Amino acid sequence: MRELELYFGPQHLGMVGNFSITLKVEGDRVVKADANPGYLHRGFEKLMEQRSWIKNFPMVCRINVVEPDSMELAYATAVESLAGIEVPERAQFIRSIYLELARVGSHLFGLWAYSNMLGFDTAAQWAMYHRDLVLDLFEELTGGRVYHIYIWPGGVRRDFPEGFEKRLVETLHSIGGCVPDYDACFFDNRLFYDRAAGIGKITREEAMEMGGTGQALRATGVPYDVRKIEPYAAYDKVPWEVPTREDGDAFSRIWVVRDEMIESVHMIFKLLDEMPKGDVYNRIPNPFKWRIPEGETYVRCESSRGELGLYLVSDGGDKPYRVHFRTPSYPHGLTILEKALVGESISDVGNIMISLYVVAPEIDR
Amino acid sequence: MDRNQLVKWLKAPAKMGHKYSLHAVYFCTGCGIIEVPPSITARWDAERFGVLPTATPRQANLFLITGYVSVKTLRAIIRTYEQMPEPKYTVGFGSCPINGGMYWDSYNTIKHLDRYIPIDGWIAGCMPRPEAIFVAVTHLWTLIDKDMADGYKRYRKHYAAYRANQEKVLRGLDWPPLFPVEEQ
Amino acid sequence: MDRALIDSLSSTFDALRVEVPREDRLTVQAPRDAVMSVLSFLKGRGYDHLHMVSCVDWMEEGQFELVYVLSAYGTGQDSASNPGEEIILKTRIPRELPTVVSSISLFKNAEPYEREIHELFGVRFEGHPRLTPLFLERDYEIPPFRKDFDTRQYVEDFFGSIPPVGEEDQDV
Amino acid sequence: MTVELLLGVALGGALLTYVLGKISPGLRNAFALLNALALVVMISLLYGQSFERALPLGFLGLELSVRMNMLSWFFAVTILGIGLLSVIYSLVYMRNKERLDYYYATLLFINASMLGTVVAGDLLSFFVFWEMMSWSTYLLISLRGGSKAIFAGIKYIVMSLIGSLTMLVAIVSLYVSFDTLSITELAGHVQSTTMGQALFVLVLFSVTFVIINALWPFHTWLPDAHAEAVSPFSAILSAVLVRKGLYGLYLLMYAMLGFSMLGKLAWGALSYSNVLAWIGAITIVFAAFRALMQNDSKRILAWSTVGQGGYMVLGVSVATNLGMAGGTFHILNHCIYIALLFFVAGAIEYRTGGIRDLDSLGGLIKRMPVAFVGGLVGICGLIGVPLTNGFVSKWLIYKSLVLEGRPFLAFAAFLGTWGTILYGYKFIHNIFLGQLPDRFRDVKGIPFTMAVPIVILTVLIFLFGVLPGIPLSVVDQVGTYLGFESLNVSIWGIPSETGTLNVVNLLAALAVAGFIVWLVLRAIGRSVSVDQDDTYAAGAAIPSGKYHYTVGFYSPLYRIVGPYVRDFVDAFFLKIAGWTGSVCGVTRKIYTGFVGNYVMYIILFLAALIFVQIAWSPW
Amino acid sequence: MHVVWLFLYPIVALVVGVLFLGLSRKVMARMHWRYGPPILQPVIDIIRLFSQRSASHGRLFDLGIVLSLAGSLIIVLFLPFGDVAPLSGSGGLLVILYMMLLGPLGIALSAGESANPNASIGISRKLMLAIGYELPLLLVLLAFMSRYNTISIVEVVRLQRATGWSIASFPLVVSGVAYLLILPAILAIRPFELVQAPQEISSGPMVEYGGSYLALAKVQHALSMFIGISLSVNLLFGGASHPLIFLLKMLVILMLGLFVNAAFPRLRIEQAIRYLWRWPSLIGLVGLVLAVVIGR
Repeated sequence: MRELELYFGPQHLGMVGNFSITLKVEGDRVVKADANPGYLHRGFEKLMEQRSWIKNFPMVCRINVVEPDSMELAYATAVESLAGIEVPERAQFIRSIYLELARVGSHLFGLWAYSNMLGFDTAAQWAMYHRDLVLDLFEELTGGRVYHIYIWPGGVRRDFPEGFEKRLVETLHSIGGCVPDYDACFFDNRLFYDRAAGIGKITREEAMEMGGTGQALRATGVPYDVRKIEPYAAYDKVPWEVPTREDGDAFSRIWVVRDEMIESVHMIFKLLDEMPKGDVYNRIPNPFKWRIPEGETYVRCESSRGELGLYLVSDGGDKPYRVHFRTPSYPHGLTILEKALVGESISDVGNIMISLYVVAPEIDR
Repeated sequence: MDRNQLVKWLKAPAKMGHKYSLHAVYFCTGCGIIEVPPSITARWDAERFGVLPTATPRQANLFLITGYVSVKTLRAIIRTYEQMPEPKYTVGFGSCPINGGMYWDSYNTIKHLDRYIPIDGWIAGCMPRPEAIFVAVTHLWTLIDKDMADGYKRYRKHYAAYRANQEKVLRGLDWPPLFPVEEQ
Repeated sequence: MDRALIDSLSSTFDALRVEVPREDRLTVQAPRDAVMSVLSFLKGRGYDHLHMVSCVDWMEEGQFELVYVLSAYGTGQDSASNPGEEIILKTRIPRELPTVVSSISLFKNAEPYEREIHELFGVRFEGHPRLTPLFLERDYEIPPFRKDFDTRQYVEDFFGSIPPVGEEDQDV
Repeated sequence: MTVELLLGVALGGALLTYVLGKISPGLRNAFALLNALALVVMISLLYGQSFERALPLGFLGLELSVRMNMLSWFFAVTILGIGLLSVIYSLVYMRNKERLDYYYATLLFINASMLGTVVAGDLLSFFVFWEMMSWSTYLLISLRGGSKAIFAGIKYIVMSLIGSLTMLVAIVSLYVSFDTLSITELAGHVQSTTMGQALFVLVLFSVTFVIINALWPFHTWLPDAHAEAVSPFSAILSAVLVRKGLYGLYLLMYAMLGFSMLGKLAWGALSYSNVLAWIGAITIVFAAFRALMQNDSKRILAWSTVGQGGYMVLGVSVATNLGMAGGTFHILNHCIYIALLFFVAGAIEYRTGGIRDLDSLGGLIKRMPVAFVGGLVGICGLIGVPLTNGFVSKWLIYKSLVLEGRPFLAFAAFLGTWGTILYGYKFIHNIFLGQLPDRFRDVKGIPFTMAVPIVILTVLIFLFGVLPGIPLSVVDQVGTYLGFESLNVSIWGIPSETGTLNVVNLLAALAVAGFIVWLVLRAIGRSVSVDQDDTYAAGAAIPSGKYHYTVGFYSPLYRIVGPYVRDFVDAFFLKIAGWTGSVCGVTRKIYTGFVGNYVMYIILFLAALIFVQIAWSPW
Repeated sequence: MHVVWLFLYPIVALVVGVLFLGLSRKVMARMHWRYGPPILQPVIDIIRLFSQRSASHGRLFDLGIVLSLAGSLIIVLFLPFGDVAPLSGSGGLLVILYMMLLGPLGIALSAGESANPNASIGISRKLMLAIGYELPLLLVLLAFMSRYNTISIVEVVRLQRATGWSIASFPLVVSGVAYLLILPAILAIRPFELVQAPQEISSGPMVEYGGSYLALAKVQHALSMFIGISLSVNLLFGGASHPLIFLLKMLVILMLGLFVNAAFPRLRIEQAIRYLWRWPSLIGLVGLVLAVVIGR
């Protein structure tokens, strides 16, 4: 009996991100899966210890390229909580809108990756096109397509430009108008159901045991969302729902993603309606001489892939003493994925990985 | 197709074929990969230029190194590059492979990628926009036209030096040399 | 924060320092030997979500500080725990002989965290099934996340020593 | 040249080999080889002759006779040809093994007895040779020893004995009715017999022949026997011995009963040939899927033998000249490629230290190119790839089935072919292609004497595939002997209105196209040779020795068809055997083996008799 | 004329196949809201591939691909293209069915030699898919053969001139439907594009092909597409008396296939076999029974 070892990634068309899974295979079944991260390890947390508080803002967003904004938020909140800076209410609303927009963009990227994985080019191309429309909004708002560096301690970098709200609503309407098309073509497609239902199934207990959050947990029926349980920014100002599904398989996870996207768009509309006028940032001390009092904090927020946490320690100096991100993909990609892959077919390795929304750079950091 | 093009096609079909059929090996080396999907999909559609991602290095002739290269990735990059059939072109995408970029002081990322594999062109910026990929592609066309995209020849010529650098960083490679290494 | 939890924590364990820095947060400083029992106590009280295991290098004091962040999923019927609260459990271990018992038996997702801390700080976790390298390809003399590892010096020494190749025909 | 001499040489050679072996092994080998060679030469001298002659020795007043005709000659040639190759192959393959005198003698003896069955002119000598063949085969199957081989041997001999007994009953019944056992005479008498007796004889004989031909549901002895026998003998077993069943069917259906009688024995769709055809069809499909599930190189081939038997039966039972030619030609083809494949599997086994598990091999093409070419060509023949011999015979069978309006049978045949493609490729891939494991890096090529039969058979497959006219003319003579219309055969194929076959055109087209493509590849393409380790592994170096997809090669398909293709028949037979065993256990308790007990039984029995006589005085 | 066609026809098939490849890329791009590559892009790709220095894994690696392409080239000669059918006198449907095996067999041998499990998995999928669609396909072909009582495809086409298209004639319409249901599997387009499945097994059998090998494999792919479509035109849609009309019919079928291709993801191999052995086979069986019963 000869053992077969297959490498799924890093150089693999089904691999989104620089990540590798070593599969032990018997027939077309995975017997054992070993996640092999580290292809993107840059020692971020070490590098951040070498840079001053404010210089870390361009750094921190680069941890996760798919959705850099939640990283910015986590760092900004942590710094604010250590330095005791208040954020104006309008800035809170803008942050929420900005984060939800980022969530839509990130989910569209995930949808591209997922449908591309299944060989579903048409839906994939649409999703990527719509994500680009979202990126255009970001570009207008912040000047950057991918990395925005928009959230700032004490608020956001700038207010919405003239007419931005109108264009935002128009763009979201044009994307939302395509939801029936997506449904007809992808989500309600019988073959999508056949490919995804029952695949990579994890039960609620397993998900909780292994630290699952985000869609991985919500697809098992737990309405666990940091935006609800520990609201930050303006998420407690408007009513909204946490979409869940019960089955815990790839199909449920992707449907949760779809529902979340729609919910996000609705939330943006509600936030826009409620948005107060006023300043968008509070002044902070001279950033080049900024020292933050000694202390530690742990903040968390809900990124598009799950719960993002940041443990930040200051020794009273001009640089962080220790930064440690708890990224959602970390348990998903290293613990849950290894479990979920066992016993599945080789065809479904990428399917499961992308349905768990494993993003490699935030694992490696 | 105008007349000039036709003449070029007849004169050097191989060169023209390489120009208009740049198949990039799909390798998400770094965060630059985030701009590759937009550029190959509906908005920008790189297939207009004949640029397509391929599944394996054997089928490709363009290696787009998208972003920072960690030491672990470098091994995979060298392996992938060596498996590509000649002629092959490499383009470094983003600031990080050029000189380390914002990770200039990271202990785990490669600072100058061209010390390990030959690079035919760079796209600077963090993050370069998808248009930059097309600029790079058109620039590569002129380089190919002038026979200046000769990275693979340089690799062959200086293989011993490249291999020495690679082995130094990676503490040995687990495959035999691509070309016979001669004493210099 | 639930008062009863704080009381029962300090009554069950002796050498704990419990602080409430914020209304929804509890910081517990425990000795190394008590970590597992405190963790299992907290898990029994409904704090079943291990956010992360982190490590801070307090070089001047010659100690590593291991940090466990816990909260509740809030799905258990009997638990009064609020998912919005976090408990930060900390323990200090000597820098010279950094060993601690692995918490995998309680929380499965502690496995990669402990692997990472082992790799980046050199802390040994007893009972961990695979303390193999997770991220790094090269091995470094000092684990790179320790404060005495100077990454800028390392970069200058190591990457600076690699010569450019084929400079002479670059300008053709 | 006479048949008596032929038989005498064959039988005497077998005995003499044994004796010579006691003197010197080299002498024995040389003599065995010479004997086999001499037999081949003698049988080729007998080509085209047709006679029947009584033997000088009688038995219980019955006249024994031998005969020679096209049918006998056709079968005799396959027997002796494969016998010769098998002896050549054995010279190295069996070296350093034990009990070689016994092996060679039995091998030649089996050949002689098989020859006897096909040249026997009466049913008695047919039966005697048949029994000789069965018993000596049993001896050779169990030659290796070990529980598996013994079990396989017993399985074979039990089924074979059942077959012999039914045949004996049929023979006795015929003798009682017609007072003769000569086949030619019987053929005349049978036409006048009652339907009942004809059916009785037909069914009894068929059971025998179906068992030895390993058709479903009597196939169960074959996979075990073929897998456990030594490879040169597996080749004989699979190539010629099994086909004695078809010889019997030919004899029975066409030489003895004839069309008119067969026609009378039909009730609507339930005719003898229909039933036989459906048995063949079931055998094809079932065996194809069973073979697909196997992981042992020889077991795959054994199951393919079962399946190919189905094709022959299909061809024979269609009873047109086309189908008949297809079936008969397929016997020849099958005997060529299956012997080749068993030789190849044996060579692999020989060089790798007895490994037959397809999950553990790989990459041997680099070490054993001759075996690879042989294996590939053999598998192509088995599948029936155009330009190999299997294609022509299968084409004939399909065509006759389609044109005779039996599309469902044709469907089964086609489906079996696709199953054959799957397991054939698995055989090639898992043994020869893929990554060469480290422990086989130093494996040597095939020894010369083992390569000779492989090369000869490989060449024959191509020769008969490209110029099917050569063997088809012989096959056609067999057909005409059995009373079929002569087939329109040209050297390159079969011209006809309803669909022609022209293999030479095919060959020419393929050769020209291949040459042009090859030229293009050579002239325009440039390539560098790379090592097997330099292959894509997602950007990593390949895991040494762990990079070959062998285990569960068709596992998705196994999961789908697996539950349906379990060998129910085998399980059923084994259960019966188990019951019989327990019944025998009870008997053994009674028959303890002590003389005292037997004496007591006899006394008790006599006492009972006396008591009955005294009490009721019935006699 | 006959001899000229003997050499011209494969070239025509090759050109048409490659153009179809380019056309399908363009059409697919338009369905994706993209501009799409030039129609001649496959030609450019092939020229590029031929000028690359490819890696060869041994003699069988070369011979397999040559066998595959040569096999595909000569099947074309057996298929009527309009009125042209140079070699159809040397064998009929049965020969075509068997020759269609040479293409995959060649690729299988060549890819197997490359010692890459991805390739092997691809091949095993290919063969399993083949046995998946062969089952209904055989039922369909046998229905045709029984109905027209011939195994010559030229006869089938000729008889359709008299009776109308098979797909429009009564008992064969059932078989025709079954055939159309399995056509995507024969053409290896989505949802049955699981042999190459680049996202799963890195393009399967093609994984080690580069340079001229990949070029030949692409040409072979184009040819097999031509063969699949041309077979269906001949069997179902009455062939054609003029090559141009024949091409037009092929184009229509290609477009139909592309719509299916754009609308579905790829199936797992197990699901594909289950699908193929369920409805298409059942319909094919009904069609065969009808053809046998009514044909009498």
